Amino acid sequence: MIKVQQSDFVVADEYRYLANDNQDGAVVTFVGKVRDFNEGIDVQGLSLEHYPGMTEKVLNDIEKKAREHWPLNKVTIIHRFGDLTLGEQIVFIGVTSPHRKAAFAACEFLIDFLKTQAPFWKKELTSEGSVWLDAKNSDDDASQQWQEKLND
Amino acid sequence: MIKVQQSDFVVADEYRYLANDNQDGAVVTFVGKVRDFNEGIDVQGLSLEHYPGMTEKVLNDIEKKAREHWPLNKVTIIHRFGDLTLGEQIVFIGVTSPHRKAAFAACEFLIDFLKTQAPFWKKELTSEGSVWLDAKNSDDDASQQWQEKLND
Amino acid sequence: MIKVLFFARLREQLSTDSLQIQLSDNMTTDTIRQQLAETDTLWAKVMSADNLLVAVNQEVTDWTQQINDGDEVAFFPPVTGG
Amino acid sequence: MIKVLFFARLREQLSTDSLQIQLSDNMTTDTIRQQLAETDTLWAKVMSADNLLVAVNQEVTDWTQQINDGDEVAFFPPVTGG
Repeated sequence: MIKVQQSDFVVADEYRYLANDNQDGAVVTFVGKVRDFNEGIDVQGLSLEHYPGMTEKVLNDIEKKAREHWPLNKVTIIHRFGDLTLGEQIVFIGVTSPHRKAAFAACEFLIDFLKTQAPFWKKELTSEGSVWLDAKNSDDDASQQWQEKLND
Repeated sequence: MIKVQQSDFVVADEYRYLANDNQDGAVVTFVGKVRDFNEGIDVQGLSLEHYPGMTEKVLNDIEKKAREHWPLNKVTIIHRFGDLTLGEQIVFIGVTSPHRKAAFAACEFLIDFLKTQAPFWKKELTSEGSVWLDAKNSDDDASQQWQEKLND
Repeated sequence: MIKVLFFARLREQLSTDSLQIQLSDNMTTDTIRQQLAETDTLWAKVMSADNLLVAVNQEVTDWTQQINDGDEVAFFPPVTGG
Repeated sequence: MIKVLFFARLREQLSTDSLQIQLSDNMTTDTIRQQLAETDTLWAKVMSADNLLVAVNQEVTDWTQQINDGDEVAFFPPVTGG
């Protein structure tokens, strides 16, 4: 299930949906939140822009790719856009599988690929004004490592 | 926070506690559940025995070890004992960190080590009677791989 | 007609979120980039950014892709979601 | 006195969850194992299992550990929680 929305999500509801099947031994979830600092600068909030249409397409592609590599049952990806304040939830990734290794790997794969491929852009509201974030090399490295690992 | 208990846990409550700090950018959780099959045999439920006192000690040690390797803020480990039916929650691991890589790695490390070091024993109630589970080589491998990775 | 979209830092720098251009012969993603760069010095600077990305019909592509009438072409900086 | 505990499959096979034994000179985890194995053929079989684990005072240890008076010694199979 893929949702791109302005409104907040409720982890309890998402978990209830994910944890509903007796075939699954493992439920792994990741939540990304607005953090109070980034590279040493105070953050007061975020403004998140995205490319409607393309975003959903890319997230669907990433989910499909994960399902090719691991035996997954349920997959939920939720990403918010618009203005978010400190501590707010930005993104939810939830994965279920009969096997815990698969659930962990797929959940991490999904967020790593989302970070480098889904058309979202963050603008941080800091004490020094609002600034568009630069892409991080560490994020590129993370998705590069998956490419190498999965092509082995 | 470490809890060893007979009663069920509520993921929503655990998440609320974990997600409360603005310094954290990442919340990763794992839930292990009673699955409807294991090695090809129908499972109707589980009976979980543990070694009171030693269990808490080992879980504390594992948490301490995780904190030595990754910058973690909150860590929650909950493991149930007693009789559990199909689909019930067995174990909860929740980890928060400023960094998502650390949160993922620590969460997986904690469940991998719990599986090979915490004194819990599962007896499966199957259509062919009740059977004590044998330890899995794959679990030993998983914790062995961490030892090698972290000693590098 | 080709619909051209701009996102994030680009959209702000150019004060433009979308525009329409005419299809020309043998048009590629690079042709459009160069054509837009000729607008003025601001556009020249923004459209020559090293890390500029381009998507055609909502799929990221390279600078050699052929453009067809009705295509949607989007320019944007590296993504930073999640 | 030494408190000896048995868990899971062992506890069931031996129909015993705990017992007390007297400390003897130079007693180790292995001494206790051998002493218990002498009880009868059932105990001999159970206490000679290849994968038998032992903990002293709630810490897993090997078969050479010295035992002191008041120690808690536990025998159990490989763990299978999580």
